[in-house]
Amino acid sequence: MDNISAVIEALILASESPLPLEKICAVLNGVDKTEVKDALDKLIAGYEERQSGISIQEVAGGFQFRTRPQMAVWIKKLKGNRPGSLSPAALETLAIVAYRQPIVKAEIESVRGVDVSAPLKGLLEKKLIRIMGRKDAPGKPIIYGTTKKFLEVFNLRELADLPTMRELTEITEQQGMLDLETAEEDTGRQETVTQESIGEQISQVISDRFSEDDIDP
Amino acid sequence: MDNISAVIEALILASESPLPLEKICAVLNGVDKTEVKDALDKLIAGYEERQSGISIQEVAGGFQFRTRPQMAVWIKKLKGNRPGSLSPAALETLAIVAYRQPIVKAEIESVRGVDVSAPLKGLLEKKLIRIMGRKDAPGKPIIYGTTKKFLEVFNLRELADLPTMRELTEITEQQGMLDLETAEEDTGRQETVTQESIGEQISQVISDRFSEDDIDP
Amino acid sequence: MNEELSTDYAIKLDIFEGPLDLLLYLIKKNEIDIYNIPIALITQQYLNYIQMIKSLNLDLAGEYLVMASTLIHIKSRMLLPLPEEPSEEDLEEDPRSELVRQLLEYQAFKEAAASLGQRPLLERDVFVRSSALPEELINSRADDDELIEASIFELIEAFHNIVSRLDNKELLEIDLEKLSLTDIINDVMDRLMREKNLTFEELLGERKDRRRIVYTFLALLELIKLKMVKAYQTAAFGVIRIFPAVEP
Repeated sequence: MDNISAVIEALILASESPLPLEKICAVLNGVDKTEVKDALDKLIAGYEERQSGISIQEVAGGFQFRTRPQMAVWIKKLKGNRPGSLSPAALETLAIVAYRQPIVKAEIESVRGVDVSAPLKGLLEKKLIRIMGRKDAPGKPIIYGTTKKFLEVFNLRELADLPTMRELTEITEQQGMLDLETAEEDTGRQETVTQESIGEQISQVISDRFSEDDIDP
Repeated sequence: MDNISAVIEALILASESPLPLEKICAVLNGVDKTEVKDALDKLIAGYEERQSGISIQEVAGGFQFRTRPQMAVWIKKLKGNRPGSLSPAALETLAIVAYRQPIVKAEIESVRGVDVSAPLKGLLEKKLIRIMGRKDAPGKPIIYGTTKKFLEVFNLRELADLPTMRELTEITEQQGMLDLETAEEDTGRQETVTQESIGEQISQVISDRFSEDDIDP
Repeated sequence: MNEELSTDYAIKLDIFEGPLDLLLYLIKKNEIDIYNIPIALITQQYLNYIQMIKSLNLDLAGEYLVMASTLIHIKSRMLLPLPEEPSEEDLEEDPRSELVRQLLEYQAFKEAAASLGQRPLLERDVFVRSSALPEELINSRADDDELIEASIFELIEAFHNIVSRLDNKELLEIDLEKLSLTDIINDVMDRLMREKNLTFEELLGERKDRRRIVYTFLALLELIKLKMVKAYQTAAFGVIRIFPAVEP
């Protein structure tokens, strides 16, 4: 047999989508799985050591050649800047679907506090989310979940790779901390807000937000 | 600037077609052409020396990553049963069968406005649709319906999980405020369809509470 | 202010993702403890913002008004004096707690969304091979048991495309009832193909709940209407046997 590493390298390049270890083993049948994994690890390490512009990354349950993030600026020069990045609304909707799936539209809306028809549609079209079925509840609402493409696009090995949401676990714990004593103090402070300060604030809001948007195109 | 070789490597991987030297130079503008050529040659030599399974080859006036010819046998094994995608004609035909089954060919054709022999045959071969029987009408036309495999492929528990046209318009257009109206209309329709089962249905809906385990991710 | 300037301003004002986002902004702006929101202050600022949007004749999503009324409601409840000896229930029921829960939850997801957006995104930060290899150019059709990659969304879209090409409104009348009926029809036809003929009882099998009975009956009516099956009876009130209309 040829050098296992070389075969794995070729298979990964030739594969249309991230190539699972199991598939590599299936192709190389007869070779021990740990041996395959060793060869793969060595291969990956080789690209790291050489500080190559490309690397083998584990995404969506498989291995794939990807360019390094530092190369993005050069590749953009080659391909031109392409539109189609996600809006904040789409990203928020996607985050809720990703962490809460399976989830129905009404639940997403109760978290975001706004109608999510438009971002949902966009995410479906981009194949980042998919219809998983229907909920057995009045109206049989559609259940949404993320796709494999979601993992590929966001460079995730699997859903468990999503960063944990620290804040969410704290919510339930800290709920008891609300106390009523503040009610009085509250009414007192009301007078301090003046009409003028609001105008100034709004313009502040605008400049704050606008500069934020500038950073993330 | 990053290591020129690394940038070239990334550019070649990301390029949609074999990447000409001139294009690389254009991206790396300011870098001397001979310097670019040197870096590229070194890069190519590196893949040779390592006896890597992939190599950078000059084809059609540009450079491209390709697997080595000796790897062809392995890649064939990998691609043996690669997923095939459905043509738009097949998808449309399948959609009509799914929503309108049981259905005969003439009815599908009257909806699509064209002959559907080829997509029907393809769908039968892919085992997404099947022959359910024959209609007792002139010519005894064949009746088509979807298969279990159809449900599997589209991740549906049952046909009732298919989104309705109303939900479809909600997804593809933007609906929003009409929700209340449709909800009323909905109950109205249910009554006319199965008067007897309505009580049963409501209690079913209440008792069969949604459980996450029901939905296969 | 000329026309161009005012529309520019309008666009910039549309910067919040919804009422919760606006509230979070106000909380941050005022350096308020989210667990102890001075509701009067926040309500005031929130209403001022809405007023501002309205005075600029901008569209204000209905959700903003719903939140405004929620805030006013909470504020009025906060102003009610506590009973002399507040029960445990009174103490637990801070009128703000639901809002705080919502805000925290929304904030957490907003952060999650931001961290998702900062990941190395495909086609933005990282790229995969996008040119076709020689073997991909040869269209290798595989065996007939090949996998199929398509999503329901593609399927519905395909159907939607067809429907939108037609004037036939009747085609739009596809609802859940028809579809679950279709499941039963499929089932009935399957069993008839296998067993040649069956009684209604046999068709029902083990599952004899009311819903099932009604649906099976409706399925039979539909199949008879479509001339796909025939029903025979040996005598009046005798057992009804169902046959495929045409021998397979």
